[in-house]
Amino acid sequence: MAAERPIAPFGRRLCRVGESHATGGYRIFSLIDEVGPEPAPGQFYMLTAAGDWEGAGGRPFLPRAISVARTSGRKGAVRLDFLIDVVGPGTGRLAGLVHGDGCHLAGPFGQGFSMPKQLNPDAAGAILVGGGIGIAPLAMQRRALTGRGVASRTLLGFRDRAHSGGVEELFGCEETRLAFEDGSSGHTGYVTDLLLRMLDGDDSGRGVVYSCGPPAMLEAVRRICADYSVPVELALESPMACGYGACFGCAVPLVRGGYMRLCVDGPVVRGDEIASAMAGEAGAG
Amino acid sequence: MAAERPIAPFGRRLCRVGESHATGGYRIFSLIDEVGPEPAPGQFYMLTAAGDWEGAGGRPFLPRAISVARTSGRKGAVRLDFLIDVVGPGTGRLAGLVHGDGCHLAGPFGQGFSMPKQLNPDAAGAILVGGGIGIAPLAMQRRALTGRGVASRTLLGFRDRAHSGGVEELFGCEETRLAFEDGSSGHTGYVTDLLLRMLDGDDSGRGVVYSCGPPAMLEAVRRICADYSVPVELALESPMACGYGACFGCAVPLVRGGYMRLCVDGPVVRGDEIASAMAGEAGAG
Amino acid sequence: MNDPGRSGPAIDLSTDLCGIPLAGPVLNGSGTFDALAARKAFGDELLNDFPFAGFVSKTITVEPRAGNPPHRLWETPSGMINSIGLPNPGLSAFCERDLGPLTELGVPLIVSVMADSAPGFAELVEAVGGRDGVSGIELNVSCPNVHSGLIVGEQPDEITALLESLRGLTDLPLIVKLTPNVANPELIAAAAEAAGADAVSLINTIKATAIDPDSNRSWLGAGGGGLSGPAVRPVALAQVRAVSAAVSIPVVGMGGVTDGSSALEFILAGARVVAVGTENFRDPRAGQVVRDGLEEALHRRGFSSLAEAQASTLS
Amino acid sequence: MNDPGRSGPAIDLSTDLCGIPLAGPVLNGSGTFDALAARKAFGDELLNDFPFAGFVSKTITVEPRAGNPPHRLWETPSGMINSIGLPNPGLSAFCERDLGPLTELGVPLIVSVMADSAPGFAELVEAVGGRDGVSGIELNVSCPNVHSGLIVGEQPDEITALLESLRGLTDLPLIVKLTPNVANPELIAAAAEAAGADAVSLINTIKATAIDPDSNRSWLGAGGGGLSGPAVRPVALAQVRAVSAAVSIPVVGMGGVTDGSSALEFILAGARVVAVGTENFRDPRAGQVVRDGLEEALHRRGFSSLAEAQASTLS
Ligand SMILES: Cc1cc2nc3c(=O)[nH]c(=O)nc-3n(C[C@H](O)[C@H](O)[C@H](O)COP(=O)(O)OP(=O)(O)OC[C@H]3O[C@@H](n4cnc5c(N)ncnc54)[C@H](O)[C@@H]3O)c2cc1C
Ligand SMILES: Cc1cc2nc3c(=O)[nH]c(=O)nc-3n(C[C@H](O)[C@H](O)[C@H](O)COP(=O)(O)OP(=O)(O)OC[C@H]3O[C@@H](n4cnc5c(N)ncnc54)[C@H](O)[C@@H]3O)c2cc1C
Ligand SMILES: Cc1cc2nc3c(=O)[nH]c(=O)nc-3n(C[C@H](O)[C@H](O)[C@H](O)COP(=O)(O)O)c2cc1C
Ligand SMILES: Cc1cc2nc3c(=O)[nH]c(=O)nc-3n(C[C@H](O)[C@H](O)[C@H](O)COP(=O)(O)O)c2cc1C
Ligand code: FES
Ligand code: FES
Repeated sequence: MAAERPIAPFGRRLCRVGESHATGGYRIFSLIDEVGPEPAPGQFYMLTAAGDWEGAGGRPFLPRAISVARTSGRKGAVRLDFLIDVVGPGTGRLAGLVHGDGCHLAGPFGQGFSMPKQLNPDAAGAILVGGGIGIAPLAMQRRALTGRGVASRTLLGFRDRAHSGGVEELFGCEETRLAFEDGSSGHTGYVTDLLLRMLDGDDSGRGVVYSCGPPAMLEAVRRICADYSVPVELALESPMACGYGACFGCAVPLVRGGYMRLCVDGPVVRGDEIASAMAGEAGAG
Repeated sequence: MAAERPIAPFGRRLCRVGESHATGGYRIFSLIDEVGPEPAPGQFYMLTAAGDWEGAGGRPFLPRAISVARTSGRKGAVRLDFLIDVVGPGTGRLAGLVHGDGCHLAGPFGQGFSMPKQLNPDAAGAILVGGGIGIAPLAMQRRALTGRGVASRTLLGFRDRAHSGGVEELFGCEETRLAFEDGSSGHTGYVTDLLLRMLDGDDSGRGVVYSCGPPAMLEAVRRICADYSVPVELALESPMACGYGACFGCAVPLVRGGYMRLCVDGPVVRGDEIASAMAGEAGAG
Repeated sequence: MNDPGRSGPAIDLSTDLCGIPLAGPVLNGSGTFDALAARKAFGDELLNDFPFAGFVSKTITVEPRAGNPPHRLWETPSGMINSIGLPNPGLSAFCERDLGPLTELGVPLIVSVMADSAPGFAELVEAVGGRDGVSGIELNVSCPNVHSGLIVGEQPDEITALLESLRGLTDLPLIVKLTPNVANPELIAAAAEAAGADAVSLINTIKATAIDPDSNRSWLGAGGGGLSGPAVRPVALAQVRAVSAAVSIPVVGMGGVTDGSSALEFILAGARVVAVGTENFRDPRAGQVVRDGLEEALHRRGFSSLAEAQASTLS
Repeated sequence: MNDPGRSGPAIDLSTDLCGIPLAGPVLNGSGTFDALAARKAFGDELLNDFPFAGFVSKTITVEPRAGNPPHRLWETPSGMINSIGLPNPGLSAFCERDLGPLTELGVPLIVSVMADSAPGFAELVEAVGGRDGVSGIELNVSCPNVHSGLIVGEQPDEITALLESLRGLTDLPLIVKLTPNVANPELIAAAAEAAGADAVSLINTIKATAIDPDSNRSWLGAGGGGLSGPAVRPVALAQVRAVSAAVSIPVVGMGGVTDGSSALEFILAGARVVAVGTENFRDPRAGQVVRDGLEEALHRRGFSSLAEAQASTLS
C-alpha cells in the first residue's frame, strides 16, 4: 500500500537555478519549478543542464536521476533543492550550475516513501538510517513525518567529516545521531551499529525503518530489519536512462523472480521485495 | 618558390586567452603562445577550446582551422590574434572564449603568402583583395609587406557594415579602399570592381595580387588576374580534420590533375594551380 | 503544438505508411516509449498531447520474458548501449491487459513481435492481427531461428521463408525491422519486399559492448548490447539510403533522430517516416520536438509539404 | 615522456606483435598519421619524440590513386566520416620515395597494402616484403575483388583464398585488417588465421553517409564514407572481443581510442596492442597521450605490467 503519487507535467521543462553552494564534500543547488507539483519524499527528477550538457568525450549524454532533498513553496512555484555528489561527468556538470543557469527538469518520478502506518498498522514511529548522499531523500521524509506528527529518529553514517555534507543544512536542528568510520566524531564505526543498538533497546515491532545510502549500507540495513522483523523501505539506485518507464534499463531483481523497473516501482522499495540491495552493483547478476 | 616556413612545435599546447572582444559582426581574441615561433602571413592554427569543446549534439569534435590575423611579440611569447566569424558550433565556442580561458593550439601550419618578387621578379608592389573574414590573413601580409618596404594597396569588400568587423583594428591607419554591396559606404558593389579599375589603370605586369575571402570572390579575383596575367595568390579554405597532413581530408583539385592537401601545400595557393576557387564548396566535384 | 515563434505558413505533414494514415511522419522506435508507463508518470496530459503520429509497441514474444540481468545500460560518446533483453508480458497478457489501453492512445497502433521460429511468428501475427485497433505489425527479426540457428534478419533466404509463411495470415501491413549488423541490409530488404513485406524499418541497434571501468568484466549483465543515439546516425543514414534505393515499399528511418534537421536528413535519404528512440529518454516530448522541428526545417529548405521532400531524390 | 605527476613505479609496456618487438602497445591506424607530412610540419622534434611504438603506413595500391573528390570529411556526433579514397603514390613511387624516410622513424614499419585482385596483392606483398626495413605487412581487404565482385573482407572464402595465395610470398608477418561491416567478423578472422595470417587488426571505419544541410545532395563527394572516432568505440570493443575469443593470433584493436582508459578497455577485450586513428587529428601527440595514460590506467587498476593485463581474461 504505497503513498499517493504526484503526477509529473508531461515532458521536460527548463528551470532556473536559484542558488548553489558547497556543503561538506557535496554541492547543493536549487531549481525553481513553476509548473510541477510538490514532490513526495523519495521521488526523484531527471536533470539535464541546459546548453552545455554534453561534455568532453561525448558524455554526459543522458539525463541524470537526482532525488529531491528539500522543497519549499514559493508564490506559484516550488523550490527544489538537490544534493550532489560528484562522481562523474553528469554530477560534475550539475555541481557546476550557478544562480541563473538553466537546467531541464522532468519529474517528479517514481514511488516515494510510505507513511509508517502503511507499512505496519501498529507503527508508532520511524527510524531513518542514511549515509553519504543518501541523506537527501531521508531529509524530505523526516520533514514529512514531522509534519504529520510522526515521531522519528535519525541515524546517519559517514566515512569521514569530508563526506558528511548537507547534514546541518538538511536536518537543521532536528536531532540526528552520527557515526563516522574514521572516528572523527559521534560514534566510531558504522551507522548500522547505531541501528542495532536502537532495535535491541526498542520495542522494534512498533517501528519502521527508512534507509538510503551506499549499497553495502542498504544491504546491511535490509538484513538487520529482516532479522528483527521490522518493516523497512529502502531508496535504491540503478542506472537510469529515462526515469519514466520508457527504457526498461533500471531493472532491479525481485525476490519473487523477474525484475522491477526502479523508476516506476521504486526507487523506494520494501526490504522484502528484493533479494539484495547490492544487485545493481557492477557486474551483479 | 614559396616563402620560408616556420616549423610548429610537435603536438598541441594549452594556451591562455589574453583578451577578446566583438568587432563588427565578428569576434577577435588573442592567445599567448609561449612555445611556438612567429607565424608567417597566411599560416593557420588548429584550435580547440579546452574543457568544454564538445557541445550539444556531440559537436564540435574536431579542432577548427583559424588563420592568424596579427601577431605581436611579448617577452618570451608570441601573442596571436584571431578573427572569428560564427558560422557553427566550433566558431561559436571559440567566439565565447574570454580572458584566462584555455585553448589548445597546434601550429603554425601550412604554406603562407610569398613575397612579390618570388611570384614575379619584376614586381614592384602588391594589391591585397579581401572580403569578410578573409581580411585576417591579408592584414598579416600587409604588415609583412610594409615591414619589408614593399608598397601595397588594400581593397576590401563587404556585404554591409555589419560584416566589416576587424577592418579598423587590423588595418589601423593604413590606407584601405572599401566596397559595400549594400552601398552603406565606400564603393557600392563588389571589391572586384575596385580591382578591375586598379588593374585597368595600372602597369599591372609590375604587381602581384593576394586575396582571401568568400569562394565566389576568390574565384572572381582568380579569373581577373588570369585575364590580366597578374600573378595571384589565394588563401583558400576547405574542411580540415588535422591541419598537418595526416587525414588527407582537405583535398583541393589541381589544374594538373589530382588534389593537393590544402593544409600542407596551402592554404595559400597560386591562382594558376587550381581550376576553381570554388571547388571546396558543397557538393563540388 | 505549433511553435508560436515559427515563421511561415503551416506545412502539411500528413502522410501514410503502407496504408496506415498518419497525421505526421514521426513514430517512436519500438521499445523506447512505454505509453502505459508514461501515462502513469504523466497522467492524461500525455494523451492530450501524444508525441507520436503512430505508436509502435515494445516487442512482444509468445511467452513472457523477464529480460536481461543488470546492468542493462551504458552511456557512450553521444549514445548509449542497451541490453534490455525484450522483457514483456507475453502474448496473452499483452492482448488481455495492454492492448486495450494502447488502442486508446488516439493514434494508429503498430505491434512489434519477435519469435525464434516461423510457427512462433505465425502465432503472434494471427493473434495480434485478429484484434481490433491494431493497424500494423512490425516483425523484429533479430533473434536466432531455433531451427536453423541463423539470425533471420541476417539472411535473405530466412526472411523470404518467414514472410512467405506469414503473408497469408493477416491483411494488416507487415513491417520488417532490419538489423544493421550485416554487410548489405539492402539485400535483406529486397528479399522482404519480394516476399510480401509492406514496409521495412531500420536501423535497430548496432552490436556493441562496454567494459566495467573498475574490474575485468563486462559492464552489461548480458555481456553485450546494442548501440543507439546520435553516434549511430551516420550509419543509419547510409543504410536507409541504400535500402531506399533498393526497394519500392516505404522505409521507416531511425537511428539518432533528435530534431527536425536530423529527421529531414532521413527523409532526404529516402525514409517515408522517421522514428525517435533514444531521444525519448532525454526528453519525453521528443516526438513533438522532432515533428515541429521538421516543419521548421522543411520551411527553411523551401519545401511546401512533406510529400515534396519525400519525393525529392538525393543526388 | 613519463608524466612527472604520475604516481607509482614505471610499468613495463614492452610487447610484441607476431614477432615484431614493440617498446609499447600503441600504433597508429593506417591512413591517420602521415609521418612524412608530420615531419614537414613539426620538424625533427617529431623523431625525437615519435608518438607510436610502431608505424603503419597509409594504404598503398599498385597504381597511384588521386583519391576521392571533395568533400572528404564530415564531423558527426563524437566522430567523423571520411571518404578519402586511398590517395597514394602507387607502389613504385612509394618504394622509391617514401619507404626510405619511413624506415628512419626509429620504430618498426608496417606497410598497409590493398588491391582488387589476388595478383595485385601478390605484387604488393612481394615488392614491399623484399625491401629492407619493413617489419610487417597489413592487408587492407575492404576493396571489391575484381574477379568475384565480392568484397574480400566480407567473405571467409575470399579471405582464405587470398591468404593462401600470399602466404608463400613473404616471411614477414601478415596482418589482416578486418572490415566492421559484417554480421560476424570473427568468422572472417578465423578464416584468416586458418589460412596463415599472423595477426588481425580491427575495426576499419563503419559505412556511413551525410546529407548536405543546405541541399538535396550527399555532402561527400564520393556519396558515402566511413565513420570513426569515439562514436564507434562501443562497436569496436564488441568486435575486438568477439574476434579475440575466436582466434589465437594477436589482435590489433582500434576504433575510438582516445586515452589510457579506452586503450585499456581494448586490451581487456582481448587486443594485444591498440592503434590510434581519429584522435591523432585532435592531438598530433595522441599516441603518447594514450601510451602514458595506459601506464597510469594499468597502475590504477593494479596491473604490474602490460603483459598481466593482456593475459587477464574478461569475465
Ligand atoms: C533514483 C535515484 C536518485 C539519485 N539521487 C541522487 C542524489 O540525490 N544526489 C546524487 O549526487 N546522486 C544521486 N543519484 C545518483 C546519480 O544519478 C549518479 O551518481 C549519476 O547518474 C552519475 O552520473 P555521472 O555522470 O556523474 O557519473 P558516471 O560516470 O555516469 O557514473 C559513475 C559510476 O557509474 C558507472 N558508470 C555507468 N556508466 C558509465 C559509463 N558509461 N562510463 C563510465 N562509468 C560508468 C561507473 O562505475 C562510474 O564510476 C541518484 C540515482 C538514482 C537512480
Ligand atoms: C586555413 C583556414 C583558415 C581559416 N581561417 C578562419 C579565420 O581566420 N576565421 C574564421 O572565422 N574562420 C576561419 N576558417 C573557417 C573555419 O575553420 C570554419 O568556419 C569552421 O571550421 C567552421 O566550424 P563551425 O563548427 O563553426 O561550423 P560548421 O557547422 O562545422 O561549418 C559551417 C558550415 O560547414 C558545413 N559543414 C561541414 N561539416 C558539417 C557538419 N558535420 N554538420 C553541419 N555542417 C557542416 C556546413 O555547410 C555549415 O554551414 C578557416 C578555415 C581554413 C581551412
Ligand atoms: C532501450 C532500448 C530498447 C529497445 N527495444 C527495442 C525493442 O523491443 N524492439 C525493437 O525492435 N527495437 C528496440 N530498440 C531499438 C529502437 O527501436 C531503435 O531501432 C534504435 O534504438 C535506433 O534508434 P535511436 O538511435 O533513435 O534510439 C530499443 C532501443 C533501445 C535504446
Ligand atoms: C581519415 C582516415 C583515413 C583512413 N585511411 C585508412 C587507410 O588508408 N587504410 C586503412 O586500412 N584504414 C584507414 N582508416 C581507418 C583507420 O585506420 C581506423 O581503422 C579507423 O579510423 C578506426 O579507428 P579510429 O576510430 O581511432 O579512427 C582511415 C581512417 C580515417 C579517419
Ligand atoms: S530509467 Fe528507463 S525504465 Fe526506468
Ligand atoms: S586537414 Fe588533414 S590532411 Fe589536411
